[in-house]
Amino acid sequence: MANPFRLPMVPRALRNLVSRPATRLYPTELRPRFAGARGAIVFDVESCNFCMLCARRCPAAAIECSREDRSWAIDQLTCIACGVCVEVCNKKSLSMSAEPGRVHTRAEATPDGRRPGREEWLKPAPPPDLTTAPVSAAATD
Amino acid sequence: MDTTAFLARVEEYHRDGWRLALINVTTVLPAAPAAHGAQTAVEAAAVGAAPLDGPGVFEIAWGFARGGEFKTIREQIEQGQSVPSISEFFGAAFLYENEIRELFGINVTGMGVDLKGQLYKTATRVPFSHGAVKARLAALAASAVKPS
Amino acid sequence: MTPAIYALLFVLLAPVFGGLLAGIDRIVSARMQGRVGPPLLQPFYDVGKLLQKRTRQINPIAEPLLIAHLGYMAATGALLLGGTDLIFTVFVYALAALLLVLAAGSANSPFSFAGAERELVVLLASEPFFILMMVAVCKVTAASTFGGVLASSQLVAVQLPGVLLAFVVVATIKLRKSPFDISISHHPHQELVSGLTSDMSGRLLAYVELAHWYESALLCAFMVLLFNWSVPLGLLAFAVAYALEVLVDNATSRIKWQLVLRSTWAATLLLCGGNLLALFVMGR
Amino acid sequence: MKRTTIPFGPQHPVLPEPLVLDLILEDEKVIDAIPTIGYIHRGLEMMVERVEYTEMGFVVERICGICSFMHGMGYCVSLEAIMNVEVPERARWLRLVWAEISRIQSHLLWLGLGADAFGFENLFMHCWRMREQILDIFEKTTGGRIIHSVNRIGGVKRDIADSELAAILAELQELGAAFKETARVFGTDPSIAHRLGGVGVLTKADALAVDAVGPMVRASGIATDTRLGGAFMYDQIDFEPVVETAGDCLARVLVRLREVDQSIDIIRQAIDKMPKGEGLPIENRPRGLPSGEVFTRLEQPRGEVVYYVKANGTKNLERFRARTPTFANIPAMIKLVKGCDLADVPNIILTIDPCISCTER
Repeated sequence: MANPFRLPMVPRALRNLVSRPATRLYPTELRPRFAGARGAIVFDVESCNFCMLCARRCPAAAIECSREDRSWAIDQLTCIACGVCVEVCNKKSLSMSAEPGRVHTRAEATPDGRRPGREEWLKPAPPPDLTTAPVSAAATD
Repeated sequence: MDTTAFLARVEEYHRDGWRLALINVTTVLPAAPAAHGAQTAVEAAAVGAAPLDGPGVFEIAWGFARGGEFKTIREQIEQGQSVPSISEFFGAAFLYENEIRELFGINVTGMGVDLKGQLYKTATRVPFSHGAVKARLAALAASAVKPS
Repeated sequence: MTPAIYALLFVLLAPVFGGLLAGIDRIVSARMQGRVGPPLLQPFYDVGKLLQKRTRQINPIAEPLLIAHLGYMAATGALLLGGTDLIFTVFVYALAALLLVLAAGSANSPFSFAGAERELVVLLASEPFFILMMVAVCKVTAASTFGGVLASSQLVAVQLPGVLLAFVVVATIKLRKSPFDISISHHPHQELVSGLTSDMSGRLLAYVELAHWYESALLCAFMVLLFNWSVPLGLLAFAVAYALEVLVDNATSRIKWQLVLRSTWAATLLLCGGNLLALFVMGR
Repeated sequence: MKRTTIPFGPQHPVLPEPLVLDLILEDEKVIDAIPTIGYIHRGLEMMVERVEYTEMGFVVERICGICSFMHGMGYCVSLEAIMNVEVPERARWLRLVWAEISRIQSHLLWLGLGADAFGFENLFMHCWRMREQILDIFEKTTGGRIIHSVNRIGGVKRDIADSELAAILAELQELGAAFKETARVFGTDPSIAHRLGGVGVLTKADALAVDAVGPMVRASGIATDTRLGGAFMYDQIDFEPVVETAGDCLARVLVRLREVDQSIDIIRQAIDKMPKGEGLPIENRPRGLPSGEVFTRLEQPRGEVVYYVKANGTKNLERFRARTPTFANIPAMIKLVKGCDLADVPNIILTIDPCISCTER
């Protein structure tokens, strides 16, 4: 055995003792996220045309989209934030936020079996096109 | 397969300083699913392409590496046939051989270390035997929506 | 004040002392590692939480054994300060430690059992020293009780520098510090999971922790024996020794039991024995 | 003598990895070890049936959280070979840089875990503290700390600006200087020498006989390194594989210590040789569907990984398989564990740097 009294970690330990700790008191003290970090998927229902490309290409099958119902849903706990959906979206309805998504807990699960972290949108059908609709119908509105 | 010729080739690799990189098994699908107009194996099963009809065939590839080079010895065997162990030449072969026996049901004769079926803990016994794969594809086909 | 009051004070205050010491230890250790560390009172929160938790017992005999372990550990300190013979106190101390081994061995689990076996090894490593130390202290002060040693005109540490050094080495075992923390360590990341306490949960673990606090206070009292002229001086010496232990804990890995035995016996024989021999030769 | 069977894993605090080993003991001596695979099997390889080949890379990356970059890269490289895609040069250099950064990350993580296994908490904290800086570099450049998702068939998704590359290099070199102190602790601390020196010796002959890979064989005096094959721009890098001869646990630690320095040097050379400038192409996306098969080999931090990819002209691959370095090192591990002390088992197992997520996919 080498000299048992030569402990190379001692200087480092003593230096640490008098310098500032490297950790922070998470979660009360947070580090700012870097720009371009992949946090969580943000969806804008207004611009979506329900082409379903995102749902089809999602490797985690986290997105559900229906053209008929004009509905869009994401399971944030299944989402792997790979960014494929953001890339394939033609309407730019999807974007990646640098901030991580909310923390979801099992307590959010509702008795109807909805998973925590599931976010849903429904877009009402557009109003009838006024240029082709009968004038009287528009007037009564 | 010709066992003697195979072992002679393996011995040659061993002598020439090659290292066993892996033993890889693939199920040989007699008909490519694409031939049935299906895009995926699941779709193929759904349209009844049944790629696993007939005797199950496996392709076994013994992969050897030396520096940046990589070579394989390939053999096709039918389900139920045996292959000889190469652990005499390559010590690590026993792990791959136990693996292919437990997962694909390929008999390996003369294994260096026989783990007696304890290497993998699987829900289905021999999960990649032709019977098991066929049953899985049939189940998938039953649950899949048939393409219009 | 009578010795009985000292004994009572030990039983009441030693856990506070031991808990605070553990709190300071955790903060200092964290800082040495570059971490912020927990609040000072964290050990008390931990024990409070353990007491509230559901306790699962592998073997129902463990609980009475651990209560006895806690009781004997408190009794050791009480007997020491209460004026009992020093060597007798050391035997009670060994009994307390043995009860923990029995409790760990009672759980039919390989980790716990191996931990118990290793604890026997460290007992074997430390007990000869404590007996020798008390013999030495009794010899130089010509007294056999705590009060008697404190009243002696001889400063023990000056007479027994070798014993003092060996004490610092052996106390590493008792304080569960690296490199000698083979049977149980403060954080459960070792080859034996958590060693001795692997199969203890809830209030059982709280008993072990409380007993450890008593043990820390007891070791402090031993240090006071060595610096018998002044109690504050003894406390200061203990603080210095403890700081050294924390530093070494943060600068070494855990060694194997064979080396634990060899190094502690070497310390006992060379430092402690050599010291006694020197005294003998010099004819005191 | 009494024989006991100790279940080592799947949940053993000393190993964050759910390795399953049944250790047969006589007192504290190990006489046999029986491995079991499958505790955390997730069926990632079979996902080729559902996930299209274009997105499968993101699944492959998730085989493991430590070598995730290399897994993603291995997948993309395999598909590029099948589809005959010419990857732009800058993208190939960027991949090399990220691959080496992840090697540093992996080694720092491992060194910390190793320190923790032999009870050196402070050293563990230090290694992980440095690793945190590496993770920050990853988050800055790829958007993810662990799972990077920058590889795509035909190139990479993100470029790193030249100024940022220089900053990264400066940061890495600073880290390398600070790492010297930590490396000295590993190399000279007497208690570490006691725990690791002479423990679990894999002789050169044994290392060859059990076909071990990566730092495991390099610590036994064999200079093999898949990077020497020259693929993925390594032919333009000047480096020698790190070799130690003792073959014990300490030698395996020393190999990884030196590989950290080596990787920093490789990154320096890569940044030096990379074509510079704004807007250089980093992607050449393939058209059509893949058809064919390929074996791809890469040098991961833990050793050589082999991928087998078979495509049949559809959107979904027919077979994807990864033979991970840990799998290749299991025979060596079993060989070493037999006959050692129980106290040495964690160190021996850890020094092969087991990754069970990789092995069980």
